[in-house]
Amino acid sequence: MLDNSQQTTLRPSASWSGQQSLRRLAPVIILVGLLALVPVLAEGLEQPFLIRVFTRVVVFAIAAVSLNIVLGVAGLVSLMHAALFGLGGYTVAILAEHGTTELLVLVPAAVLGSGLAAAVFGLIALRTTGAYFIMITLAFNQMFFYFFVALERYGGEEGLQVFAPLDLAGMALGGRTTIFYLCLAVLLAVLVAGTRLVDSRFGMVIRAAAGNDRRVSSVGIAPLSYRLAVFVIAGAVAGLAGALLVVSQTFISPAEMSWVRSGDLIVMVVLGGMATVWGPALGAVVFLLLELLLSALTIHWQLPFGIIIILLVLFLRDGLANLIGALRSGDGGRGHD
Amino acid sequence: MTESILQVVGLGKRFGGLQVTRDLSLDIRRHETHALIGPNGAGKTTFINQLHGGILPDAGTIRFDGVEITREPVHRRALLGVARSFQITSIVAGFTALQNVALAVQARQGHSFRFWKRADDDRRLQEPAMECLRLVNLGGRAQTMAAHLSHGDRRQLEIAIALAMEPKLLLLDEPMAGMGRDESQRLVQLLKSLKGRYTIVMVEHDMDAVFSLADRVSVLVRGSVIATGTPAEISADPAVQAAYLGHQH
Amino acid sequence: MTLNLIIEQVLNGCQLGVMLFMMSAGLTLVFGIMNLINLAHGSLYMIGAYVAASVLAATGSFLLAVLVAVPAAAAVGYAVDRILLRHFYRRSHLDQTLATFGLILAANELVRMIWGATPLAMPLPSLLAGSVSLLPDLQYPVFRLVVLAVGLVMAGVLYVLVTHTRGGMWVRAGASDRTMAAALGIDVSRVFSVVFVAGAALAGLAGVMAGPILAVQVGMGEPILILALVVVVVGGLGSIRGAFVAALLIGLGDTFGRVLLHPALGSMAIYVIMAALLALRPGGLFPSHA
Amino acid sequence: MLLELSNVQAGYGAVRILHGLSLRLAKGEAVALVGRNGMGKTTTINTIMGICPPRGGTIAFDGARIDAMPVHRIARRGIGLVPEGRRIFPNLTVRENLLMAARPAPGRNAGSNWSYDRVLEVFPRLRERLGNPGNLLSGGEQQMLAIGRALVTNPSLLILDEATEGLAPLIREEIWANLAMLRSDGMSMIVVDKEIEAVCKVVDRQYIIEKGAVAWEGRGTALLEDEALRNRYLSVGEAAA
Repeated sequence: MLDNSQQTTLRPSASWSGQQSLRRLAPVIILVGLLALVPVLAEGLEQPFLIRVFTRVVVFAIAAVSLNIVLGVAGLVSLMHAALFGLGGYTVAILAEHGTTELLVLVPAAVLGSGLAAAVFGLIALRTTGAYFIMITLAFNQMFFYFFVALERYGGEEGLQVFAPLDLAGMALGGRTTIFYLCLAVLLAVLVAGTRLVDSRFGMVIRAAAGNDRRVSSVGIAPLSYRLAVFVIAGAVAGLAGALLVVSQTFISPAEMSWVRSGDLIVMVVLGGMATVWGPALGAVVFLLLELLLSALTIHWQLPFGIIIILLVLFLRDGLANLIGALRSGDGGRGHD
Repeated sequence: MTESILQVVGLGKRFGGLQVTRDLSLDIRRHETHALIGPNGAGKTTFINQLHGGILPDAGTIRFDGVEITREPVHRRALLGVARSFQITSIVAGFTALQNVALAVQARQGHSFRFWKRADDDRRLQEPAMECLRLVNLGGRAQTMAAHLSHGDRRQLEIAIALAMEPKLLLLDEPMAGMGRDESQRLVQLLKSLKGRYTIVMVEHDMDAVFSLADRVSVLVRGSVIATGTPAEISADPAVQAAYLGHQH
Repeated sequence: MTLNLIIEQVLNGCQLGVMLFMMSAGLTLVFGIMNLINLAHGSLYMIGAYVAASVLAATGSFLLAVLVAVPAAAAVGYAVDRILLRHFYRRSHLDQTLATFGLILAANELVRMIWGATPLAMPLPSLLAGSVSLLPDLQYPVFRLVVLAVGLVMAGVLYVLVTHTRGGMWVRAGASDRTMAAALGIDVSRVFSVVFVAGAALAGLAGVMAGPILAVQVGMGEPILILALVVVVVGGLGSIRGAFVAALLIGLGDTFGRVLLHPALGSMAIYVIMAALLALRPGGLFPSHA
Repeated sequence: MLLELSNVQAGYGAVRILHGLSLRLAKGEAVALVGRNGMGKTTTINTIMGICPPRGGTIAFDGARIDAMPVHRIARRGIGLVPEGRRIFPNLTVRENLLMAARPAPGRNAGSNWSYDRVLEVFPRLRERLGNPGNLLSGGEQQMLAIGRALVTNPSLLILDEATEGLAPLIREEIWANLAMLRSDGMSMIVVDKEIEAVCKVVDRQYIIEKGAVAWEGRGTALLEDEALRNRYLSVGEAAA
């Protein structure tokens, strides 16, 4: 009998099979551990801008991991994740504009706001399936985008700067290194919680419904309420990531919530691999560094970038995480069917 | 043995210009095994779908175990005790056999809004699920990915999932379809072992299976029941033979 | 709101509507037959506009610009379909979304490399540049009337093609049951190729028509693509009739939303229309797959 | 031989349905495929049409291998399909369902001349429903339309899968009369049907399909006369085995 736990990383829902907790968390610990070295390296190389770059990387990793709960685990291709992300950012920026500087207020407000928006629009979008769902979430994303473009009181198309210094539990938030570690701690928490979530009873239902909706309702579970719950949870975490973006770069503009950003997030997820919780975090790292590298080489970096995305879909559909897993188990690159 | 658990009265369903179910009435007795036979296109699968809730009828009523369920959605009927296997096997391909069954166990135990504890370590799920797998002789395949099971094993897995729902009524839509002779015989043995403990309504073309399992048989032709009776009565019924063999009258 | 203003806005709304119809006709048929989501449809619109602007600048002839730009968009569409998209007919919607997303990035950058980052102007020839007086106090630009007329003519031509020709019957048959159409001897993938190229030509034509009204710039395809997707969803995937009704509905909704409400809230109006409609009919107005 | 299947294997996904099925049909001949449901009759037809391409064995039609051809090319070589469940295009009118399929016969079969008008002469009921969309027809009307739609492709072989199933007795008789008329016209046919007596009157030979292979073949009235054979493979009742 073959050991099937390693064999079946072919489909999104296929690979979450029984491994021990610690083993499942090992890649998470390695990834977060390596990221934790960034400030040390940046100081050592006297390249402090790297901390800022990697703070952005970590923030997008959180957003990508949350999107993957919807995309990879629940099988829902949502193109409105950037809107929920940006909404969290705007919640922080707008409240700060009105004098609220306490993160313990700002961040929960952002989480709540994005979660609520996900609930309302998810309820409508989840009535549809397949291509309709993709197109509707794309349209909803643009609705939020235009709303903030038009909101001239808060910067309109130009975006909104946060001038007030922010506090955490009454104390002034430290420099960029502190903010980096704060974001990294949140990423770690999201990765651990995400891993637990996909293995829980709730995760079982979500994964089963992604693979076979009819089977789930036939055993007595209404998939819709579970899908809505997962959409809200992921939306709330996207709001959290958006809040951290504003905390770290003290600025938000509608560009962060355009549908292209939603597309970027999906590319990060697929690039990293939908089959693991940590893959999309790796995808975010590679995506943003690649963007940085290409844009340093040529102003026309979007051309090679677009081609890379197409090649990715054609040839590396199971993502980097699976490639790493396959190489490690000596399995070779398995194609998908 | 004669108490009825399912009463179908005057069921009708139209798709466009096609009447697929017409004034269909049928009583199913508690703990009987009742086979539905009839030519293709007679509306057997449509009827199973109407019992299961995937298709809602235009007319008529369905009462199950004292409750009217005519317009209840699929998951609500499942919780009332209606379980089914599909004509084309329907399992979660990316789950192990055990996980497929555990899903049904957890549905039975109430809501699944539990976000932290690992389901695979949950003995309240795993033990009853394992029990059902053993019942269908799949105990040794518990950790095999459902996608890698043979066709026959998958059909048995589907029955294990149904049993895990602790059903009062098992709807089996062509359980023997696509099976080799050995596999069919194994499945017949399995169903024999369940017979009498559950109420079973099965659509089946394999006459060997029908005649060795069914207590009663109903014949569907063009959306209505034209005869109901014991297997012996049915095979002696000239109207039934005509429906199958096309004797002219 | 005066009567004249209402008439003017109705004309504007219909004009946007027919443009949207030209965009969404290809999208909806391509989806209906091949189950293919093509986000890069907006890039064909952009290419139509850029080619037309170049030809117009070089020759001064608007007619020539149309005659070159439309086949150019069709040719690009054909090449993209044959080289890339055919690999995605049987892939998941996620793969299709991602690949055409990558295609948009590449197309935008290519256009920027060829024509530069600054928007191009498309000056109209004097014949089309002026206004006419429709009512005593109502002046309306000639070119907008031309766009409206072209859009209506295209809708009419498409309607006749789809409902009254054998080719149109093959398209509809292929959209509802591919296998059966093939079993009757119809080469469904060839029918699809023709539909795809025709859709690309229409998108290119819409781009040419939009050029003089909106700016010809990189990324101009995306806003119209998203409106066209709303049209497709509201109309029902695969339904030409649905696309026409929905395009007018969205065109008028958008135009009146902007006039009656704050412009920003106005551009949200169509999404509210979409949400309300889908809450009632999740399959759109005219679902083609029953 | 017009059609020859040799040792054909086929199935869907992991399920194997045909296990080495062989059959042949001469030009101008008609055969019936009979057998209980689920034994592979429809899969045989789908395999001939290329809808379910064979995984082994060969299929030759009119002198050429067709087992690797796409569906539409097989159809264009001169096979007309009346599929199980009829599969009328619901979004096309009756008229359009016929017109979309109409084409002249391929070279070798140039004698055939089924036109839109001739189909309406044979099925006058359809003439009354020309403007109706396909999904609003009754079962009998849909069946006639499905046959007409296959005929206007001017095939040299007509395949009918369960053409009388689910229809009222009078309509069935009408369909059988139509098929007899086509036979007298010399049309080659494969007919899948449950009405053994009726089908035997129309065809020259019969094949019994059992578990994905041919279990018996014979001609004329042999099948009708052999009750044991019918009981074993066809009837409602316990098999002798």
